[in-house]
Amino acid sequence: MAPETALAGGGTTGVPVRVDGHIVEIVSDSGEGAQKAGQIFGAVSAKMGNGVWTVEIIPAEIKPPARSRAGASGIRIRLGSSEVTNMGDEADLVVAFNEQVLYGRIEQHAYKPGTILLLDCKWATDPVESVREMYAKAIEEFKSLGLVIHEIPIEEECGKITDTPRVGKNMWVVGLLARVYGRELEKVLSEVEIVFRRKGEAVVKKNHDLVRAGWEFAERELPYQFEVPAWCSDRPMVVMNGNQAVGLGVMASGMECLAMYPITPATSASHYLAAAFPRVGGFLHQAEDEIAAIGFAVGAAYAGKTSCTITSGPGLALKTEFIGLTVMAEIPIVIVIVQRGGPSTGLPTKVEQGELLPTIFGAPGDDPKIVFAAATIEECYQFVITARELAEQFRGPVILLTDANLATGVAPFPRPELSVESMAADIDPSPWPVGVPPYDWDPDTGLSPRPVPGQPGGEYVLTGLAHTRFGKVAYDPNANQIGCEMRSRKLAALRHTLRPPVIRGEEEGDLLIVGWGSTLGAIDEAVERARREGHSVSSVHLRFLSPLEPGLTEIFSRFRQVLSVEINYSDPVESPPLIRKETRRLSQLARLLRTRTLVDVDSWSNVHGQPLRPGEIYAEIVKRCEALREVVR
Amino acid sequence: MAPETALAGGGTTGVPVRVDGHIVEIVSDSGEGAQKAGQIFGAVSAKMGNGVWTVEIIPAEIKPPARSRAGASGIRIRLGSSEVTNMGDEADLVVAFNEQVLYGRIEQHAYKPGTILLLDCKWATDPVESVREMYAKAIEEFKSLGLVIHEIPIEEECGKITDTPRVGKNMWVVGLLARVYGRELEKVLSEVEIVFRRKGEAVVKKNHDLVRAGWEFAERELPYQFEVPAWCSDRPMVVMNGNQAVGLGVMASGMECLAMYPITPATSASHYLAAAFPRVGGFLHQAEDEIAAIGFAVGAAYAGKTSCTITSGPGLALKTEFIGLTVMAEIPIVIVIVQRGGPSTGLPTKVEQGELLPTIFGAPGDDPKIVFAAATIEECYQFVITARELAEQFRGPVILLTDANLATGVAPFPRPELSVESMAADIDPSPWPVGVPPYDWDPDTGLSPRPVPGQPGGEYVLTGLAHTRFGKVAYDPNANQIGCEMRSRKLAALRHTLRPPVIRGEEEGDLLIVGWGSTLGAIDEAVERARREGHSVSSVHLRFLSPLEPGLTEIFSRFRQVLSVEINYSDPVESPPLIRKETRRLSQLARLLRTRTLVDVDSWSNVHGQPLRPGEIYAEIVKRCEALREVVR
Amino acid sequence: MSHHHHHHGDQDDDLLVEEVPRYFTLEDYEGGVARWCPGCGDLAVLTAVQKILRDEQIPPERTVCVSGIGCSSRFPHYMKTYGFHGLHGRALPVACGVKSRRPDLTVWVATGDGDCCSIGAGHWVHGIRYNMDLVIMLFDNNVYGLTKNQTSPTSPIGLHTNTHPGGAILPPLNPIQTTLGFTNASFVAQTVDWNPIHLQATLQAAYKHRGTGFVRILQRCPTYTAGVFEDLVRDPSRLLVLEHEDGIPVADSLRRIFPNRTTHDPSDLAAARALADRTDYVPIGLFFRDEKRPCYEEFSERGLNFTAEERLAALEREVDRFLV
Amino acid sequence: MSHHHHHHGDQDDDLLVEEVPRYFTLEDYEGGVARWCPGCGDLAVLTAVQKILRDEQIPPERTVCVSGIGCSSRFPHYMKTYGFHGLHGRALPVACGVKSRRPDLTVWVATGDGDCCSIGAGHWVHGIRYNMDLVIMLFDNNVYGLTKNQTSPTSPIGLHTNTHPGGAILPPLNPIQTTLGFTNASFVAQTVDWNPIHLQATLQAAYKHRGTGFVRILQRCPTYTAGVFEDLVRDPSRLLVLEHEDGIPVADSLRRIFPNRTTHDPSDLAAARALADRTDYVPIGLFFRDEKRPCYEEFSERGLNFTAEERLAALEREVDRFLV
Ligand SMILES: Cc1ncc(C[n+]2csc(CCOP(=O)(O)OP(=O)(O)O)c2C)c(N)n1
Ligand SMILES: Cc1ncc(C[n+]2csc(CCOP(=O)(O)OP(=O)(O)O)c2C)c(N)n1
Ligand code: SF4
Ligand code: SF4
Ligand SMILES: [Mg+2]
Ligand SMILES: [Mg+2]
Repeated sequence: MAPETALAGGGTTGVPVRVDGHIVEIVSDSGEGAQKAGQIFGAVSAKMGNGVWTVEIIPAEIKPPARSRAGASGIRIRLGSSEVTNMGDEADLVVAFNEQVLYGRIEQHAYKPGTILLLDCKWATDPVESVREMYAKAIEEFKSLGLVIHEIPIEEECGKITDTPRVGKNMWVVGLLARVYGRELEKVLSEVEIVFRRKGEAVVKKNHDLVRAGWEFAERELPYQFEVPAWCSDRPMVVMNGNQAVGLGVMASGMECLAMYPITPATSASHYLAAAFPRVGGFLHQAEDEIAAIGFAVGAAYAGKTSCTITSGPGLALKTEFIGLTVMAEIPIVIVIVQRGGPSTGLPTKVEQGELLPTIFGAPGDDPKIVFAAATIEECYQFVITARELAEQFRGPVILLTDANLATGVAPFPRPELSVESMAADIDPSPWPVGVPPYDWDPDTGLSPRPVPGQPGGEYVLTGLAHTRFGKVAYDPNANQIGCEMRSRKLAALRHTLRPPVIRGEEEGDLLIVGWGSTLGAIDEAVERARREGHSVSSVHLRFLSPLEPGLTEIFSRFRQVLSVEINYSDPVESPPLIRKETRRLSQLARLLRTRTLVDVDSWSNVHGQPLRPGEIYAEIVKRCEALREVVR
Repeated sequence: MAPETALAGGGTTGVPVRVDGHIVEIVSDSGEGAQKAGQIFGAVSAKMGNGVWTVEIIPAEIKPPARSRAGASGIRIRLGSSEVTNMGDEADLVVAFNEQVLYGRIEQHAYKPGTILLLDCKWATDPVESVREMYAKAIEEFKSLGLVIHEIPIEEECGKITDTPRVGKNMWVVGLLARVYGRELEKVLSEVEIVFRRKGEAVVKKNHDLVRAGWEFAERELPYQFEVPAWCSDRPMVVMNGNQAVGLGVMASGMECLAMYPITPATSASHYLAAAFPRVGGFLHQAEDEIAAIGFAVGAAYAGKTSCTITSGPGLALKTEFIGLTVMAEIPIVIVIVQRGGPSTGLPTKVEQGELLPTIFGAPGDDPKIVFAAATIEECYQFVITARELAEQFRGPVILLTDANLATGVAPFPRPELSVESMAADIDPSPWPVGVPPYDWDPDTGLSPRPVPGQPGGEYVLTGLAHTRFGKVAYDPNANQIGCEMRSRKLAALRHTLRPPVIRGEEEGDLLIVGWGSTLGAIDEAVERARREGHSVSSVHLRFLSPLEPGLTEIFSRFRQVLSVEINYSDPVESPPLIRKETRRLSQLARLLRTRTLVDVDSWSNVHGQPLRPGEIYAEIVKRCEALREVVR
Repeated sequence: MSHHHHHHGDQDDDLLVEEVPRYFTLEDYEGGVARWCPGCGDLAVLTAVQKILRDEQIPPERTVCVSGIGCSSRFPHYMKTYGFHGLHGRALPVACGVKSRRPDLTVWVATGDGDCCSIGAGHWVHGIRYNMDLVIMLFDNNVYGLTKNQTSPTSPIGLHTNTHPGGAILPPLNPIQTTLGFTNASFVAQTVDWNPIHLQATLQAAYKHRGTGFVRILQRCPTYTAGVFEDLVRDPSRLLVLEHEDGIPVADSLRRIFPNRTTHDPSDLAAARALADRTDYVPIGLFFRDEKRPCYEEFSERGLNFTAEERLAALEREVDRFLV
Repeated sequence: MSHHHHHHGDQDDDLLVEEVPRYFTLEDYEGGVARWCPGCGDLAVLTAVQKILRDEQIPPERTVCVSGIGCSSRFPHYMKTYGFHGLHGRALPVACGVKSRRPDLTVWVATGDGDCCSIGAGHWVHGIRYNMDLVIMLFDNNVYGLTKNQTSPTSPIGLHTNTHPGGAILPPLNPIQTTLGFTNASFVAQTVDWNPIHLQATLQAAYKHRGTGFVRILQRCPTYTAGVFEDLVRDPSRLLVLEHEDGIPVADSLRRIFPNRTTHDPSDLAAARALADRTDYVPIGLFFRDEKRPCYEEFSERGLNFTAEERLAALEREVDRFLV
């Protein structure tokens, strides 16, 4: 617990405590502006060269009652002196506008002994007795959990500057945090100005005053100061969440049409595009349902440029039939799945990696299709561009998997370079070469060029029925076999261009962790930590899942145990009488890897709906590495 | 080629040639009654104690033009002196009303050198010259293929009895075949009577005359007679196709509602039920689409007895979301999938086993559900009853897989014993026990009793959201984990009650064939033949696919090679440069078995849309067994 | 929905057996605390339905609330009856399935303008055509609430939403006119969440109707569409109350509130369609009713009264048809 | 569907570049031999469309026929244009997608009574509302043909089918009335496959209409519903021909055949609805048209004229919004 004590005690000396990372939370009732405060604080920190990951804390209801246990609304900001790739473990410092909302966070293990809690003490003197009692009770309970509590008069202090302190206190907190973490006041003020400029001079001034007041209060009253050394990146950086990155990628890929139907957590990407897409000459189509959404995108793609649709689990289920058509008829389309908790409606706002097997095996018959997953927010942007290119090159659907963790996480990455090259080419109106059939399959790769309406001589009928290379309905038994072979070969062709995954850590050893998607940051952090402590563990993180990246069998053979770490369901190892090791139902990637490699890949996963934390992965690694050592002795 | 010569030559001696099986085809333009003739001939043969399998030959269009190559309409009747479980290899004897329709059959390898062809010679003297030429040309081509052709004046002969010979000739053929295969004339006449009774005396008489004329013609003109010894089964037998068997099973299971949307090849089951269901007090609901169909069935099941829905590939895709709900909310429902050629609209009237992985992995998130497959027409009946019982016992969806081969194949099986016990119990209106939650999961098995509307005190809200045992929406991270575990345990509980599959052949050896579904008959026949010739091959045929039957790893370990034989896609072994052994895309069961057993299960499959033939499986077995022997030497 | 089915077949009679006579109070229908936003119109509908059940003394275990997904579809969770909170857009097929073999159950469907008119539109067309004996409550707040402010088919042109920040672009779908166009529609009414009396009277009439009672409820969503009904709430004269002896009873208290009323004979379909097109006023009340329309139960209920033995005997005959 | 979009934006102009002036004959639109049953009404529609394209000299490569699944949905295969034979019930979303960024293309939708009115009903409601510039040809044979004789929503009560051997039980859905009830409907007409002149005239008018031209075609299926239109074919006086200067032109030859005609102003929606409800006669002609309805292209086409450079410049600005 070294770091904790450092924090708890350390600050008191007055000198800033140097830490290579810190996790801050602002927690409040909904509508108190905690999120805006956190974003400003995060942005400034990013500007000052820190690695940053912010994630919003969203209540289950749209407007939960004030001071309710499950009603926590707020934000977590994780700062680091190197790139920050995940939301981390327990928080180090928390600012809370009331005590009740903290209960929900505590249930989710967001805090630890030593976590500093800066709590508005106004409730101690609330006119309503029951409120005063609840407050006192909570203080006791929090103390007993080891939280280091500092009661501070947040609204009271703000009241000195504004007559609507409830609205203003979030900016006051920005000032307070800016001081505690030694942010440059100027940078903070200019960031605040950007946010409020539209609202006019007066508003900006009032908020600047609040920021200053918070800053001064901290200077005056708080013994704490922490220094998170900057991580110098000279390149210009952009900061956004994974859904905005997807939206930006859609535009940068040159696609001009995204058809969707609202669904959490995919929708916010559409919200961004609804506003931005028209400015670059594209448009967002909100369809009557998910089937119509992909149908519309398919029609647009058939008649022109590759188009896109985006959804989450339940929407994916509805698109299944159309996905089969895009495979069969080889229609270039990008399908982004922002995974959420399942099965069924499940946990709409929570994270899961449950759509791996459904996307690969969901559609009836044989549906070879490209499926890959983004592991970082930056990849959410890059991979959409890649997806568009692959969809055209391999003439078919490309499914990009992200999840609620990436969708809501906010982090900086180098400003992307844009180019006309990475954008879809304009539609070619020139005549279609005489004698070339609409599916002129290359026998080795299954690839073929695609005629587009408007091309004289290219007229053909696209059909979901088994068809010949001429697009004609197949009546002889062999035609279907040939079509299936050609579509399957496209995966082999792509696979051929892929490189084996990079191994993080030694090339061989006791334990190999295999992951995919948004867990990258947490897994890397856990593996690093375990390796620093001398455990023989390495990791690989897959991007391409269909086709699978090459070399896995060989890599796996160099480790004594291979463990797939995922956010989806597997029977717990310590299960009741009827579940045996050999019949345990494993996590999704584990099943895929076993089929391919015949290596006894084990899985460690859960469906808590929470992003995996480095700490819990680390603990599992240590447990397993020690067990493996046991065996040796 | 021993049997062929026996046929070709043998008959000429006048004495019936004894064969232990024969394959007969009647091929015609559509609307010439070939199918009715075949059914009567098949029924009589069954009555006389032969094993019989009949399958209709259906053209791609609803009404193809007359005398068109792809327009073959007709029927194949396979007779045996033991139970006949599949449509067999090439035909031994064919009756054709015109020569053009035979081309399509020949393309499908329906005939072999030595196949006897009884062809109406009226076309030789057709007024239209081009017709005469086509006919002459065809005769030459057929001869060169080794067909043993006998031109007979079918319509001319019929013309002697009726002035509408085109309508009557099918019954004439019945008489002809009855004589060739030594059927009892009386049995034939009474069967004909049953069929035409409704149409009155005169019609019956005319058809009887036609039958007799055909019989006499054969006696007079045909050198052939074949004897297929009877296979004595004293039990009363019923004869039907797989879809009728499913429909009968639905009624025998006591389900009272089947909701569907028409789709080939599932629809004929609904056609049967539409007529029969009301007579036993149930009803068929034709919904506006597949989603509404399963939704309706789900509603009926929620409020009462287990209900049923039936569809094929594209419909399955649309039901995916609802299937997820039935898993999540534990709704007892039977889902029958009559598999057809895919992907997408694919080959609507043809067979494939392409829905194995989609049914197991199709729905987003973790969807443990029971999936099993019927291997015979009799099992189509029995397994629906089993499915209904499992759906209630395990409180969830049960998916029964059949396919177009079973759906259209007609064969006799022992008349089933019916009982009230095998029928769903009446709805229980009694009060729900106080204090028992709606999901009172048994921690070991995940099983729980289900409250039904009408039960006082049982009121609960069924939801697709993650929920607690009280059916309340889950807000804490752990509730979802618990729910998933409970649903997963139900599969373990069922698996516990299953027995390892029976091994056909030696307990160990060179090659083990693994199959599932409608290929049972063909595989068994092929394995038998290979074993008789001394090859070291055995087979197992799986019924339960989720959960998988126990003991597989152990069984597989006793064979040098394990080969999955299926009707679905796998990359051919001899594939082009980019496909390597370790990256070949395998057939669906093979992938499932590899994941579970980590045994290097290979696959041999195709997507020709045809039922597998014993002969082609036999050839593959021999090839592999010899290769395995090679290795040894 | 009338109870004309209740004494239908032996099975039902079994189901009707009850030990002691019971009297139900409002509490008997109240489920968990409603978690809608403060001021959400959904709450008024919840209360109205609970009152109707109480007034009609429908046993809670005989009541099934079926919904799709949406804020409004949370409805069943706040009732203490049987409930089915299913899939987005699919409330109607499920409700029809429930009713098909359980005529003794009282079925209420809660659906939103997205749930019913967008993703559920196909089932809407056919649900109306089946005309089964249930009530459809269309909670129309002109927006997607649960997913946080996207355009719905009924969003007015120009409404700023997260999917149309520049304003909704298509003419809003008119649920009343659309339903009147559906074949076999038998009861089409409109009411508002902010007048509890008219709301309850309308739902009560729908409940008593034999067949599908379709009620569009103008429902306030203070969080996302605070504006859309504001003037209607502020100025009751913007509403046009439909009056008729066969229509929704209009209490005197209502007459005092709503100056604009007109007589409309609910059997007059042409007049109903004309009213549905009016843009000057927003008509509330009963647009159309026809008690004589066929109900799908007449088909789906057949055979309910078979005993197990009768089924078995009939089944034996079916099997024999296949004897060789 | 008018060509008001044709000269829209650079991209389109590029697409319009053509080397030499071409003249198109019927053959230029004729695909493989139609494989419909003898006497199937679908063939007449195929011929009518080919003639219209020839008369209008639409380049085959600029024509896209979109369909779902069904006998009628085989339509695209028998044309020598671009075609999309997609999924059952999903022709409209695909057609709208095609049109969204390709206003230069002429889009014809072929759909059946099952395809459009049953599984596709939800898209029907919304396709009409989008009112994009295309023609919807509803091939209504009152049955499911391709799957061999099941009840369709438009099957008359009592029709014996494989799914209702005792006869269809629900009142048949009225596609005209239903479409008239859909918000933003702009062109609704009815014709018959057995009168080539009226058929072609009606489809031609739909084609020229700016927006979605919805045409219900009474289509004979000799194989499964030989009976349903028999008397209409035998006795032309059972039809009521709608006449108006703004309606479907009625050739003198037609006047001689059809004794019963009535003047109907297609701008009169109420009258249109009354006509659609008539049971004494079967009206054919134009029920309703409104050229002023908004079309979704007005939204979906925006930005088509951007050059790659303009896109890139705009994109740079979007990225900069995220700079820290
Ligand atoms: C298949 C599917 N698609 C999308 C969603 C996301 N979703 C939930 S509710 C909803 C719409 C809610 O709007 P409405 O039906 O009007 O109900 P309201 O919330 O306004 O009461 C959507 C799109 C979903 N849950 N399932
Ligand atoms: C998802 C799906 N469900 C069902 C089918 C089977 N199916 C094909 S066509 C059809 C209906 C055909 O009727 P209609 O649309 O009226 O066209 P018609 O054949 O009468 O011209 C059906 C149910 C399918 N192909 N796909
Ligand atoms: S968002 Fe609107 S509809 Fe949903 S609960 Fe809040 S107020 Fe009600
Ligand atoms: S079945 Fe009917 S609709 Fe289909 S092709 Fe034949 S005649 Fe035409
Ligand atoms: Mg709404
Ligand atoms: Mg039809």
